[in-house]
Amino acid sequence: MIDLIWLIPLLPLLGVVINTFFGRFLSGKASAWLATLLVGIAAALTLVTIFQVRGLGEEFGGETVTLYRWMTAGDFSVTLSFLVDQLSLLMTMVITGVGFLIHMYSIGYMAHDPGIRRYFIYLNLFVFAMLMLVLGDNYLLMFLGWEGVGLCSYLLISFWFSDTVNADAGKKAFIVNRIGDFAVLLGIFLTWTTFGSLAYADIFGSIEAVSAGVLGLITFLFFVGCTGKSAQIPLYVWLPDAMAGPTPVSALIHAATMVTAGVYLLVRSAPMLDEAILISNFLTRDLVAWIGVLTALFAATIALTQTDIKRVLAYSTVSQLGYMFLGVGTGAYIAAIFHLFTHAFFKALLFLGSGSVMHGMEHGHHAISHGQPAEADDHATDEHGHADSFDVQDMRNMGGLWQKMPATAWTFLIGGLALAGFPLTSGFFSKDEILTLTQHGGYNLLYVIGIVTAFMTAFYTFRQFFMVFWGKPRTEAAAHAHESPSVMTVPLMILAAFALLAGLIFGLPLEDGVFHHWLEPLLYGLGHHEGEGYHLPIMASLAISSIVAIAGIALAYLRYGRRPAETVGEATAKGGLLHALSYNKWYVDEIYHALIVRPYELLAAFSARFFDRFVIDGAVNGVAKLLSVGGGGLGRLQSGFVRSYALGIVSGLFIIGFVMFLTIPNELRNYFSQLGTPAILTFVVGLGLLALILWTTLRPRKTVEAAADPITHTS
Amino acid sequence: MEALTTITTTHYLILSAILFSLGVLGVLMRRSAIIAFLSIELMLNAVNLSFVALARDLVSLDGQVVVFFVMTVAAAEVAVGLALIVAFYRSLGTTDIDEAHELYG
Amino acid sequence: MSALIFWLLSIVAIGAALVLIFGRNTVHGVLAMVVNFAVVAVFYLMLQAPFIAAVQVIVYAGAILVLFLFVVMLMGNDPGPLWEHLAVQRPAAILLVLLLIVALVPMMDVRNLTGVTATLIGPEFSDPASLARLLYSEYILPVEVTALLLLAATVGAVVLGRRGAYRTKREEVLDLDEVV
Amino acid sequence: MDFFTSGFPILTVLIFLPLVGAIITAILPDDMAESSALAFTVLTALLSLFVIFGFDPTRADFQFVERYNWIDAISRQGESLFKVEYLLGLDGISLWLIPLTTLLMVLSVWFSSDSVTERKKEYYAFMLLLETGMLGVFVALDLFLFFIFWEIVLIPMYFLIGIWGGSNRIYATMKFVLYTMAGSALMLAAIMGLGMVNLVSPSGTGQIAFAFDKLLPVMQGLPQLAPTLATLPANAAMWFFLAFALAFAIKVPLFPFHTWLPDAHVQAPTAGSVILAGILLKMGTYGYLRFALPFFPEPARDFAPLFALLAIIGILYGAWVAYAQKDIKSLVAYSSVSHLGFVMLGIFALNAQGLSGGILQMINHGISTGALFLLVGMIYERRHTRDIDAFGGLWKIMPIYAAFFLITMLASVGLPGLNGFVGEFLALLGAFAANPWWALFGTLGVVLAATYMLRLFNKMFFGPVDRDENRGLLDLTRKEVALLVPLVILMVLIGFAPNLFLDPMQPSVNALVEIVNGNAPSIGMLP
Repeated sequence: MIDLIWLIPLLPLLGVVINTFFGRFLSGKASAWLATLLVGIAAALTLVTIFQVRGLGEEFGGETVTLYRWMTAGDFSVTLSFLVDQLSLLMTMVITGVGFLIHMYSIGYMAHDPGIRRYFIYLNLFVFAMLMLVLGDNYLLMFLGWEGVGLCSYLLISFWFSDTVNADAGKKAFIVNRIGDFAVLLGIFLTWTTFGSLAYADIFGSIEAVSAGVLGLITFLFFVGCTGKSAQIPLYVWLPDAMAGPTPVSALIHAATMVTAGVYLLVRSAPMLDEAILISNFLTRDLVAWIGVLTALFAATIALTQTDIKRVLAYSTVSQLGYMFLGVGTGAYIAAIFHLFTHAFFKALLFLGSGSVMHGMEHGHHAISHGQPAEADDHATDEHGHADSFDVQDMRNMGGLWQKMPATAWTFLIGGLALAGFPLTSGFFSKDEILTLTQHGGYNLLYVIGIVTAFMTAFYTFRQFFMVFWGKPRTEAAAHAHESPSVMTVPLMILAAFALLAGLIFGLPLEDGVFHHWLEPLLYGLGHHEGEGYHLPIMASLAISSIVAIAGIALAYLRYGRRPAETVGEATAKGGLLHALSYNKWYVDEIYHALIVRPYELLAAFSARFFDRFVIDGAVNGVAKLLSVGGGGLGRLQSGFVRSYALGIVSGLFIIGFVMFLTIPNELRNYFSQLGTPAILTFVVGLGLLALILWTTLRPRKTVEAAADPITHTS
Repeated sequence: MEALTTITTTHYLILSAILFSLGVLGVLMRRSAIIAFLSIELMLNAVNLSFVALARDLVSLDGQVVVFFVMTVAAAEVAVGLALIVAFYRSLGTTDIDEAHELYG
Repeated sequence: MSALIFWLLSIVAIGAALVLIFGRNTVHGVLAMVVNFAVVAVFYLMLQAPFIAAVQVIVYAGAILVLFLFVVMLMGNDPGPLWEHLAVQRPAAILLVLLLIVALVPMMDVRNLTGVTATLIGPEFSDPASLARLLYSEYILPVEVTALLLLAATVGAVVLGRRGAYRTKREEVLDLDEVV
Repeated sequence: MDFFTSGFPILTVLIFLPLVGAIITAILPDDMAESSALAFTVLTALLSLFVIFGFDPTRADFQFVERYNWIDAISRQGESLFKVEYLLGLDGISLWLIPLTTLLMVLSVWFSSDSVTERKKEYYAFMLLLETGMLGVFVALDLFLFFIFWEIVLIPMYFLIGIWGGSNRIYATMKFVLYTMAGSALMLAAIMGLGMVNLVSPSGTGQIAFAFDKLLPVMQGLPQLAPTLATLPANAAMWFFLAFALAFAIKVPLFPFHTWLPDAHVQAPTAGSVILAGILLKMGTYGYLRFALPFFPEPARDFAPLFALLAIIGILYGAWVAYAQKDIKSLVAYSSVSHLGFVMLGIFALNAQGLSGGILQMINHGISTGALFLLVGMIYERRHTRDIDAFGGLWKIMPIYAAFFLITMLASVGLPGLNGFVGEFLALLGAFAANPWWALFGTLGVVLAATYMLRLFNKMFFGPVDRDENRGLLDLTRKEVALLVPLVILMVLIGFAPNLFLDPMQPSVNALVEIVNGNAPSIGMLP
């Protein structure tokens, strides 16, 4: 199956082509099922390939399947070829696996939306681009996927484009991603100029020959790209706004797959990352670790006070990605990938859960406002831009949904536990492994920050859980909400099973479970090194993580669970400065707008309106005007008076005489100079010039007043 | 003192230079067409004088031949010139050259 | 003796030229030119160019100036307003001519021009016969051309002089049918 | 393929077929004009296909060469003093410009069949004459002949914009023609200069000649020869280079000389804009590749940083000025300034990747901007306005139009997988190899490109349908779809299989790189 690897990305592409060109002949539902089926087959193929590779045992180092020569110019050459190895297969499994579940869930979720075919075309295109990203065997093919997913996230975020808020959110996502891609592009250029090739095999084969500084620069550029794609500190601003897209999109793209592309890129370039030194002793990996942990902390603080159900999860994703980068930064590559793996499942679960909650709330809302059962109307206006501005996503309007939507509630609880890192859940194992390895690597400060963030994660997760499911419904809509159809709850259950058991199946025994053996051959000997200083025993760090998680849940219960707020007003937290800061996302968006967007628009307006038109164009038109004015001026020189022309002729005589005198060869000159004493000649020269000045300045103006009319002699 | 008594070619040349310059002055200053035309004749004459002086000086008749041609040309010129002046007069009613200044700009 | 004549006559010549330039009356100007041409004729004689002197007197003084007189008679003597509206003309002209004199005179030293010192030559130098022989041997082409030129000039003068060939602007404006 | 070795003058026929077409169209009655013009353009397009298939991608020298004496002044002693040759030839660099020209001509003639109503005959006659001029520029190898075609192109363009243009067309067309003429006047002087140098130079052919192969060896020796000659200034090569460079810079347009482009585009009729952006701008960059670089390698290397800087300014400046535009066409015009900035950056990287990227980007820009102008023309036919704010929510009303606009926009923004990316990537890669800072700022242009294109797309296609004039718009007709499909196919084809286009270029590009680096061309350029 390995050499048929190209089938896997081809299937979603096939879906796109069929639905685009022959979509008219299929009903909305049919094209949806077609798209889901194709991704399902791709998932199955991946599974088969994985087992085949496991069969080959440890020494399977990855195989390249080349299709054709993509781009050659001079000595630069790149082929369109796929790399089949443990890492790429794992990522493919995540993409196609989670992707399949989300496709199925979307059939139910988007059932009533008229643009359903367009939605599934984009979703398939996204899966295709993501597969190209992970399966590509060189950085350029990876980049093709990298920008492809950027495009799909733009299209999907602004899916309900009739509302400008969504369109702008999509545009913001695309442009911020593009800034990241700018850095990746530069990284690719630098890679090619240093290594002479872009294929991973060639590059990682000749790492030693290259100086650590250059490697540092390459990895730094790639990391800047990753902060764009995986929403880390400087370039994370697009992810929270990306919630404007349909919820399954948020689940698939902004939780499970696309945002993990950054982590994949760094882990893929692990050989480079290990040797990369930024400045003297500050490694690129240190930068990655610090940015990761700071992002985790920062995003967690914002998530604490958000009221929109999806924004909490968005900031939680940014935070969990921070953990993954922390893992990469401290060299715990396998742990980071493991966390990526588990996070994909439980975060997708939480997003789909919240989607199901919103779905229920809508039906509840419709039930009361129109008095008749919720008929299929345009989904677009439902979820956003409500005519009567009832925000289905606002947790303050929810409450007590436990009884109304038991299945969603239970799966949401499991997802929450995993996210919070409740002992034995998948999140617990993966997050704890990163924290322990961080501590073992000697990064104690990072460990402490990590633990604090874990506590906050547990708190806001269960704050969300209690606000949504606990207590009594705070609004009529919540009272009338009811469970989503099975096509949506079944994927929830599957994901919930994964969220619970993934840790146990793959994680145990710690650090050499199934997962680690799978990735070992690829990442062998890379990354993790035992830092000096005190090493927490494994069991101790496990205990600390559990305590922190449970404490967070308990605090959330105390605050939100025991006496759940009865009314919406009560639910809106009244907080001081800190609360305002957190709720308004530390005003980062406003700062970016003021520092970057506004000056750029002013510059654009200035150069377009003023500089281009008056300065450059002005210069061009100025030259034209100059010529016409000059012509006019010279014209006036012809005064019409014959005698002034005669005067001109005589003074011209002197000027020419003077010029000839200057230019005649010297032996003739001294011949002439004998004629008259030199004094006379200089006198002549002087007067000649005077004549010129006299003639041109004082030439007769045309105003000949009071001259009698020559013919009739009358004035 | 000897320059005063023996007249050399240079004297004639200087005289012709002076006459020539006066001719130029006449052309530049006077507004009457006839006077200007006469000044031109004067200038031509001055040149003839210098030709003859140099012809004598270089003992070659070519100078005089040239003068002969200059004279014929001058005659032709006067004929046409005067006809023009008459036409000018008939057209503009005056011989003042400054009146004809429509051709400007 | 001849030096005295030269100085006297040159003063007369220059005086006549000045009369022409600064005289108010056109007729006085023409008469002054007659005197000037006569003096120059004498100079030609002194320079042993008798034929040229004769031609000068007959052609220049006789024909051309008489023609001028006719024209002056025809047009009457209207000096017109002496007031000079071309402000710059008069001073500039005087200045330039002074400049011209100052520039030309020092250059007229014949020794430098011809590189040969002036020598007096014998009377037979320029009798009309030798001049005619030269004229019709070497310069035959120019002679023919000037003949043609003279023909053209006469035809030109006749055409320009004809009356009524065109209605001058003056006639249109005053609607004169009878030409002045 | 004996057809080509049989000496059939394919290039001559290719150039003058449109001319014949122009004459016939002018003769035929008005209503026949459009069909005859279409027939001739399609015929020329087919002929250009012959050229592509007959082209041998392995040879670096010129192919399909035709060489006849045109002006030959023989002195009494029998040796020719002044010789202008009718010299045509095609190599890797100019290969793809031919089909691009003929394709865009077919599309623009077909498009204007319903948008141009009055004075049809003249319109199509001028279009065909324009095609002759353009094709001539790309195949002429004698400087004199090149200059003639270079000027011929201006005349029809002047009338096309002048008669069928928008409201302020006289100013725009006057500015366009005079601006280009000013530049080419300098070039004419330089051409004459080169002719003289050929006369004087020992390695020349002792006559005033302008043929490419005669001048090339002379140019190699010029920097050493110039100081020895009294008549030429010591750095004559530099001055000649600058004269050529200025004429081409105005045409490209390079940064400071670009102000004529937006005016010309806004006032030009749709078909005129397609040709103006698609092909006329490429004459400038082609000029650098064919004449400025090979003839003056040393000055080219010395001035490469300056031109790279101007290119980068062009990229960034074009981008943010485009961001602030209100009229779609001027936005696309400034985007052309930005895109051609990439081409120039690629060219003046002076290495194989940069040059290949630059040449490919010329083709890509022709395709994507040609498509963009067709799209703008289509919406203009419906709404008769180009003001961006007049549109909103078009996706819901004209989904097919929106889909085509989306693909074209993505191609011009340089999304990997479409044509724009390949050209820009190679150009920037070459620039990076030449000087990393160039590539740094050049790549910034890629980000800015996204800003103005997305702003345009979101404003036109997303958002609520707030204006009722937009409500009634009907989607693309079959003809309009047929117009855009070939371009979209090319976009995807170049995106995924650029080697089809890159491989034939390589030998000529390598030869050019060799010459520019100062060593004489290893192969004889012309038979």
